[in-house]
Amino acid sequence: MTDTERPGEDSGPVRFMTQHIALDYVVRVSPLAERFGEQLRSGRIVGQRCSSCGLVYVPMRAFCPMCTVAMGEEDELELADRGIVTSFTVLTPIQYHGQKERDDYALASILLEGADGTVGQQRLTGMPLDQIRMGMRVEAVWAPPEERASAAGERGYGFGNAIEAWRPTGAPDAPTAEFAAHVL
Amino acid sequence: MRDVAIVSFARTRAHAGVRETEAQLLFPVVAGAIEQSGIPRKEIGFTCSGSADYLAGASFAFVGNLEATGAWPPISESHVEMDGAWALYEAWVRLQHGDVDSALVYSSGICTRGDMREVLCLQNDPYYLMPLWADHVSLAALQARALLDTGTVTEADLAEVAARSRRAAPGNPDAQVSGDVTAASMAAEPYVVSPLRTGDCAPLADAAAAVVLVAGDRAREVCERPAWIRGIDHRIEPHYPGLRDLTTSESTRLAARHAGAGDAPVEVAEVTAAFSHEELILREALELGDTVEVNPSGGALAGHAVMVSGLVRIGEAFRQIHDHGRRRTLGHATSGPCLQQNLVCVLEGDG
Amino acid sequence: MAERCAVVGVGQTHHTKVRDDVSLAGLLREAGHRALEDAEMSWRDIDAVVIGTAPDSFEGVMMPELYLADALGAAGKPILRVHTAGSVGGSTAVVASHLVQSGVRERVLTLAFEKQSEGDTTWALGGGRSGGVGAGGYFAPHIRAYISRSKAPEYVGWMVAVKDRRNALKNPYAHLKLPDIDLEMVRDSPMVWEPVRRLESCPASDGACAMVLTDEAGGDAASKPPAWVHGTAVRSELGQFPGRDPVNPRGGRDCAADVYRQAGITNPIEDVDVVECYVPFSWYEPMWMENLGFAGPGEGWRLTEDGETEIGGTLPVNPSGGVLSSNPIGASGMLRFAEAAMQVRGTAGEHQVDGVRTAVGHAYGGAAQYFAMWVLRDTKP
Amino acid sequence: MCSTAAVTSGESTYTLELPYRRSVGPVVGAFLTGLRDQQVLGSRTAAGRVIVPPLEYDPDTGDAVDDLVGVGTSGVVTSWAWIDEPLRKHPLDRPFAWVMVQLDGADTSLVHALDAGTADAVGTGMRVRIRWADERRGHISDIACFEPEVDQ
Repeated sequence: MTDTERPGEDSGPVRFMTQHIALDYVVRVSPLAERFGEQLRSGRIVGQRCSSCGLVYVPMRAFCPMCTVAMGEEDELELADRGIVTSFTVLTPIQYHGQKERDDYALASILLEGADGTVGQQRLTGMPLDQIRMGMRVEAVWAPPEERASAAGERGYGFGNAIEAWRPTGAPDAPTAEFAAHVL
Repeated sequence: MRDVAIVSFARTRAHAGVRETEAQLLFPVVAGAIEQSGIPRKEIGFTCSGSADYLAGASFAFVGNLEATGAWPPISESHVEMDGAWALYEAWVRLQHGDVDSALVYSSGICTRGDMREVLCLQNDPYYLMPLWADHVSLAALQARALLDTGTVTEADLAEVAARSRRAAPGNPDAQVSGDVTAASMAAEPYVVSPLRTGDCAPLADAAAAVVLVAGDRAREVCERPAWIRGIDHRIEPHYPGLRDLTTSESTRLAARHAGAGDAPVEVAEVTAAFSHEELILREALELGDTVEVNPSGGALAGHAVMVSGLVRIGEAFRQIHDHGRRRTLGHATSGPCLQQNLVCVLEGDG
Repeated sequence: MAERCAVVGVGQTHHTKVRDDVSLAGLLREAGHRALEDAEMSWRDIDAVVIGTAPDSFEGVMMPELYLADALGAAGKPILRVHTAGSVGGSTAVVASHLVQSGVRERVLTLAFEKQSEGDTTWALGGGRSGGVGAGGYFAPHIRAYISRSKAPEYVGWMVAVKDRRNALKNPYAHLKLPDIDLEMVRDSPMVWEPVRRLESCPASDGACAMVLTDEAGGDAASKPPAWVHGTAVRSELGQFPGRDPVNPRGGRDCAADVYRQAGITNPIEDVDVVECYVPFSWYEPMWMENLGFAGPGEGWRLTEDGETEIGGTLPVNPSGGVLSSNPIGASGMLRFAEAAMQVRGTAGEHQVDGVRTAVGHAYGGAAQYFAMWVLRDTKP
Repeated sequence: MCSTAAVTSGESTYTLELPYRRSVGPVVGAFLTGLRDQQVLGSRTAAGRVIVPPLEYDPDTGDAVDDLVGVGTSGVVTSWAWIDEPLRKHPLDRPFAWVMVQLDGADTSLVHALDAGTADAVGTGMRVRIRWADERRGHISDIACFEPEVDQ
């Protein structure tokens, strides 16, 4: 199917019609995401500790969804740009309309040092795909400061384009007990 | 039917250009409705929400909104891709079972991120209407013209509705637009799509709203003046506008009858009219006499939050009973092009 | 609860990659018509319609209940549209059953559909952006965690894939028909989202499913045996929070506990005769066996390995061929619920399990965070 | 496909762009095929009501309908709405009227655009006819628009 395909057929009974729907949306970055993004641009990963349950969230959220307690600047803390691969997958990208990925690549859930929840869908680099392990210790590969442009969301996959990928630190793998409860 | 009452209502102010996420918009509203209800959050037996993915332009947009409820431990919950008024209906049905006594209903929409005159075209049938990009204002204008052609309504009547909605709104701090405007000034405004002028078309707003429903005696225990749902019903009509008599609203009439709206006089009706002429059609279909106060909140014409307005109308009808001591009020919600689908909820206070 | 609820009609379309012969309305009407025919009713006999489908962007029709209202005979009637992500087909049926059990409606038609071929679901899920990982890419890390945790042998995933495709050969409506399916074929299929291979994952299908639900009087009057609803439950949990266990999510456990309590099920593996559960990737069979209480933690895969989940085993799972064989996303959950009804009513044809008295239908969605279940029996509650 | 451009601080726009290929089924298909051949088909319900554009069901009852009948290519305006400034996706790029047209032989109205120059030239009850697109391929836009039936 291409953008230029004609809507219908020239002869015989009409069986299909094509429609190209394009809708414009304004993306407004929330004040919280903007703060988080600013910190990322300066090379810092900031999380928040819920004053009620004590859990540390990253990226930042406006409130602890478990306690439904608001979190603010007073709850912020800086986190290391190192962590543990708690689980991962190697993808063979499906060549759907608009897909730009061509080669296999790895996505991991990463538990940052000092955080209680993982950050999902993080790219891994600097190692053969068949040598990725659960428990592997990794560190952030930061994009050059001038390229840390797009804003991070407060949900989901978090770091915008400030962190390109994560590479192994070479330190011994973490024991399973350290991360088994953190698939997410 | 089991007696079920609205015991609390919270909403954001209607305004355009919200920067927060929907979950952030919802968080204080949900918390407010729960706190006001006196029911501890963890005791709420059922939760139901209404929203639409296409407002946000993202699939599964509603999933993130769950955060505002604090869904841990896991909750018994459902979601309708409809205005929150229909979420309230589903929750009311759920409370009829008797095994749970309270329900949270919430709704959110940030419609100003997209162009609703394009986005809402996707509600039209995909073969005949959607490819023409017949936008919702244009379709509403076709309905308005059909109404004017009956000779029972004039453009001046439309202007009067537009002006009255804005004049009513100063009493409502949550309204988006308000002011001491006259029908003459409304009638002098330019057409958006003739015969609808600027003032005849509701300004679009971002908003969130929440209510808590409680069944039986518990409602009286937690709330000084609960608003009992005496009847609630909704009906739909064939989709394509050319199939319908656009000068009336048969589905509203049916929903009102099944909700028992005519069993006793209502004092106040909050109806979802996003265009002036819709209020006139709805007044007739709901058989609202001249003594009925319509949209004291300013209605949707003072700020229309797509996917939220219907629940807000029911919430405002609740306020009339809870805050203002009214005896019997009515809330109305609508969905689809030219008032295709309509819901009527009749509320009553004690004594 | 005020009223008993009976399933008196079940219908579905043939599920396939592209149903290029029907409109959206035509697809739904085909399933609806079959359900009504099964119930010996017409569109006019129905009081209310409840419809479910996954994201509107899959077909590019916003709130399609509006366009579909008159196609479903709903003019002048109430119609509700449910959306709870992948579990939607199940939760839609639950809402329909509630309309009956509450005493609000007597005869409800419920339908769910997806016409995946109309658009591009991976693209739509990715929000129209490059780099969308699809559902497989999202769930693969969870599956890896399960395998690591349970120490299950790799071939268990292949076994599920083979079993469900063999079952599908007995189901005239199933999409994937792989007569030569065996462990080697699955093993040799390409790895897509490691550790998930192509043949361990579901197809993309066009299809619809419908059911007619009635009150007790309707069930008593039905000329074919009804399936009686003994319990329904839904649960939702946050998609992401510290310490969340998506491998064995609490929402699923709570949902199962709730529905079993309603149905008086105390020992699921003994008390349940057949399960239709939502297995879009083969490893979800053992994962859900544990989550739904049919096996202890880390033990679910042994049911598969021992052949207990095959037709003829202790607990046949997905005799229809399941989601692994047909996946019209929005309808996939309702198909599980409908297949449970067919098993109880004895109308499942070649994939009928002998002597079914109690059946469970299950669906899940989102980040394994939305759950819907029901329990049906051949006798009244 | 997805463009992201900075607008102001904290704001950007993106375009959700999705292609669809819809199978139209026998009744919608017959209608679209008819348009390609400059014919308009309606569906006749058991009650004798002729629906244009046609549906594969009776909208009032849900009963299946497969009786297709030809209707006229001219008809009467049953409602209209004037657009002074067309939106970018509207069918005409100059001022036009949205119209509901009950084609001769039909019992319902078709929604489309009317090219009439000025609002003064439009009124309920006026007769209009289809202006066919030069290039037709089985699509609702094979009707380019309606035009007043008087010879201009």
